[in-house]
Amino acid sequence: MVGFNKVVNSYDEALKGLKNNMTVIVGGFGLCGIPEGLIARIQTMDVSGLTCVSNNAGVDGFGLGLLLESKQIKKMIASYVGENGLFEEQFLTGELEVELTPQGTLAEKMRAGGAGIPGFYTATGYGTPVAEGKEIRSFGGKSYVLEESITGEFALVKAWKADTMGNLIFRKTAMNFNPMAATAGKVTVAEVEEIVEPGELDPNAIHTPGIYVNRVIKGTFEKRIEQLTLASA
Amino acid sequence: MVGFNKVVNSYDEALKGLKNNMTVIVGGFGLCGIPEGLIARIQTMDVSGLTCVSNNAGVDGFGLGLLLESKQIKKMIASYVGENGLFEEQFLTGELEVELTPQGTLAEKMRAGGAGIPGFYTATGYGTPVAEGKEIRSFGGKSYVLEESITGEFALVKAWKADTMGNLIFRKTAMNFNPMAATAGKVTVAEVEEIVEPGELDPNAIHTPGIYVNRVIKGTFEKRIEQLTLASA
Amino acid sequence: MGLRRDQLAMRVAQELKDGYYVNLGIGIPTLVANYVPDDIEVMLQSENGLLGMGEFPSEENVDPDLINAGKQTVTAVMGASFFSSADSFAMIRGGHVDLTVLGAFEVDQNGSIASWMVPGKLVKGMGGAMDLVAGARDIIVTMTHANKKGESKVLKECTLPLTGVGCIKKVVSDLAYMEIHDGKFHLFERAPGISVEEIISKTEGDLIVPEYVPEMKLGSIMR
Amino acid sequence: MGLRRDQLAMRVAQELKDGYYVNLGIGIPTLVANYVPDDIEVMLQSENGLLGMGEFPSEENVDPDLINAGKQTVTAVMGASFFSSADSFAMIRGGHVDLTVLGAFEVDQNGSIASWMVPGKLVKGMGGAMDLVAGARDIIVTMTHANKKGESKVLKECTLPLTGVGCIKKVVSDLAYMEIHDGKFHLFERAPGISVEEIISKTEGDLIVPEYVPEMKLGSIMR
Repeated sequence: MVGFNKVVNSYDEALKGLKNNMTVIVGGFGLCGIPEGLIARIQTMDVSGLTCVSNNAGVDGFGLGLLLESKQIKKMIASYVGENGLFEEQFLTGELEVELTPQGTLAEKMRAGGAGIPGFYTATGYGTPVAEGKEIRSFGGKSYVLEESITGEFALVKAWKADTMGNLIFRKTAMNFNPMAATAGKVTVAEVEEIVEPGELDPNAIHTPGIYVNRVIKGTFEKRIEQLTLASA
Repeated sequence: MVGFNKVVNSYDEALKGLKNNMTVIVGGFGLCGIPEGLIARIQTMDVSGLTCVSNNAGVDGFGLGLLLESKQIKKMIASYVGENGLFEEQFLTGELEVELTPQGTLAEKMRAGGAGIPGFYTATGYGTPVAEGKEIRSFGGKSYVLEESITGEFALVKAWKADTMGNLIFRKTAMNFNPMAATAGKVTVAEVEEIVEPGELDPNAIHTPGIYVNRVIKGTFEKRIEQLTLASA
Repeated sequence: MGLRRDQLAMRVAQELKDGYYVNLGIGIPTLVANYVPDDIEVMLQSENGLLGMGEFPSEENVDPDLINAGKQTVTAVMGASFFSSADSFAMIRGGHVDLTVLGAFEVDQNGSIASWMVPGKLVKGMGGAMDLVAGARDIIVTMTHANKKGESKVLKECTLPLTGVGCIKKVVSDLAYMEIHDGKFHLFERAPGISVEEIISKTEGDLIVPEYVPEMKLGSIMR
Repeated sequence: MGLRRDQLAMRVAQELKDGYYVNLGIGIPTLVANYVPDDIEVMLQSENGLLGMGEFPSEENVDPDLINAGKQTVTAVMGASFFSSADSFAMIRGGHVDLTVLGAFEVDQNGSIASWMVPGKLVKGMGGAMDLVAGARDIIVTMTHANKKGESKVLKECTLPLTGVGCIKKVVSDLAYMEIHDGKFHLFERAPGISVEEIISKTEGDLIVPEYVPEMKLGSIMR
């Protein structure tokens, strides 16, 4: 009887079943709250042609930047990819397909994917290139764009604490896209800073209930800072 | 300078601006997590023709049942109203208009209302009376119903703890519809068990950020139990 | 005599699997929690915002802030979580709940279900039933096979307003365990002491009957 | 000489009101936080999931888990809250943020804005800008009135791909404070030392100029 113990002890196990051409939803905003170890592990695996859904594409040599380096990503769905030189190059040469999506729409597409809502209307992007080819509909005299949900074969998220049943708590702005990503994966893997026993997390303060999480792995995190800004003394 | 102090000291102030024929979204599930004092106060006010959006309609003599008694409600949008004899009577005589809405659709309509999403698709209710007159659309070969969002001039919610800035934490299953209701009101009033100073609530565990809450009032709660069920000894 | 309420619950409980997240409707489905086999663990979801519903509380532990979807006072197990109704139905609608068990007035051979409204009688509302049937990965309906007049409730086509279309795959009635495939009911088990003939006579919908229909195994040996 | 960056921020800060929830974009808008008048309180929203953004941290207080939408390390004020990106944009899209301040390449007299893409140059992405302009209750654009060649960026119709349509109501440029009503720019204030003629000459869009155009009040006396 395995019950609800979701803990796995190796990245191999954590990423078992990840195959060529799959869609992988990855939590994080910039380098904040990204599943560092899971991403790094994919670089060592023989998988390619991935579609990655993530607000950003990491930076050169860190985060999803690693998988751009190894050319394992075929397509990026993201809202902002400006931090990445390699990305720029692959995008310009046409090696990388890119679907730029407004940040709020991207977040909502993931939420909708996890929530069984195949499409929703938003004013975001109306009258812009983002709305091209999409249905426009008027509600109360205002125009809205129909956006479709996103799901993935895998979702890789980073949490602060997990219990063995996969209940997750995120920390500060390292939460960002992780809760929605967790709901939108067919297999959701959470890389976390700490794993505790069931009952140790306050049931009133759990951000992601364990039902969304298939595997939990304890990671170690570099937590690289993109823009160190300090108060002037 | 008022700043972000949302605390009001009387129900008069809490409900200031509530007028005839307004739409009022009310949190709670059954009698659990309902803004008892706010509802009771409305009964003493000279307002009628209200449209109430709430999962349930209270019971005879408690919760929204009070406003059915005083005939201040013109229309109920709810998912289940079976606990209420008076409701039954007013519904049968045509005195009360009722729009029955599946529970999940109702919750999502409120969330959408608060989130600026005017409409979304759901499989819920497809092929049933709920879908009548609504657009049906196919995504991936499956049929979905277009549902529109709900907002109200007022939202009345019940929380466990608030800080003076209107940040809210709910308790256990008394959360239910309250977080969505809080986002969907033009004026949102939170009746709470305890008001604390800013900084006393863990910013990582706040259910409803203060931006959604216009007024906070400390209430006293009877917390009536609808179905007392005990473990057989 | 078909299955009693507790026996219906027992039979349904045999469909539970280790690690399942399960939503149990009001009535007989609620009883299923009493018959979870010892060798598996399941987590109960209550659509009012609780994953990890426990037993009814002792008198000292009654908490008005902790109820289930039937408005009954309950407890929460270790590892439970609370969330909003929107998050709860995101879970349900998004197909994350492995199994939903609920009652019905009628089911038909296309998997449609009517469970919330009898025209002419007062309508109490559908509650979460429409979301549950539209969203759950697997659904078991528990019901009586026929009404008190002996008229079948296992139909070619539901006559009452529907709760959901083409969503039901398994039916545990007081007379039989059936599955729905390709627009037909398939008889898999009969209740103890119930003849295949009785089941056939009380099933209006198309029923595929195999040569041998085993009797349900109930009681303490669960699988 | 038009307004410097800090003066643009000062002028924008005069539009803040007590109790406002404000989202400040990257660049000059971020500086607005330095000029909040002493007699009011505002809460800053950062779209990556923080309401109640504080100042940059001291070296000891740097926390990689606490950044703003520009990926800069920040702090959180008393009464702050953290939430997911979906919840953050629900807040933005739902019109709960009172004011958004952001930069632009171009604005036009219909209130449309282009701020994210220059065809032929690399596209870095729109980030949250499209959601912010579609959702905020009020929007102030800060920008230079003309480009380095002296060509107007205050246009009849934007030439670059849009960020949003008909959403901008207020523009603080280095030369002027303008509002957009009824498909026209309305000149309300000119930057210190800037003539009405210069503003007219650098405004391609229709500009309504009142008889008297006061000079902006900047510096320590804010209102």
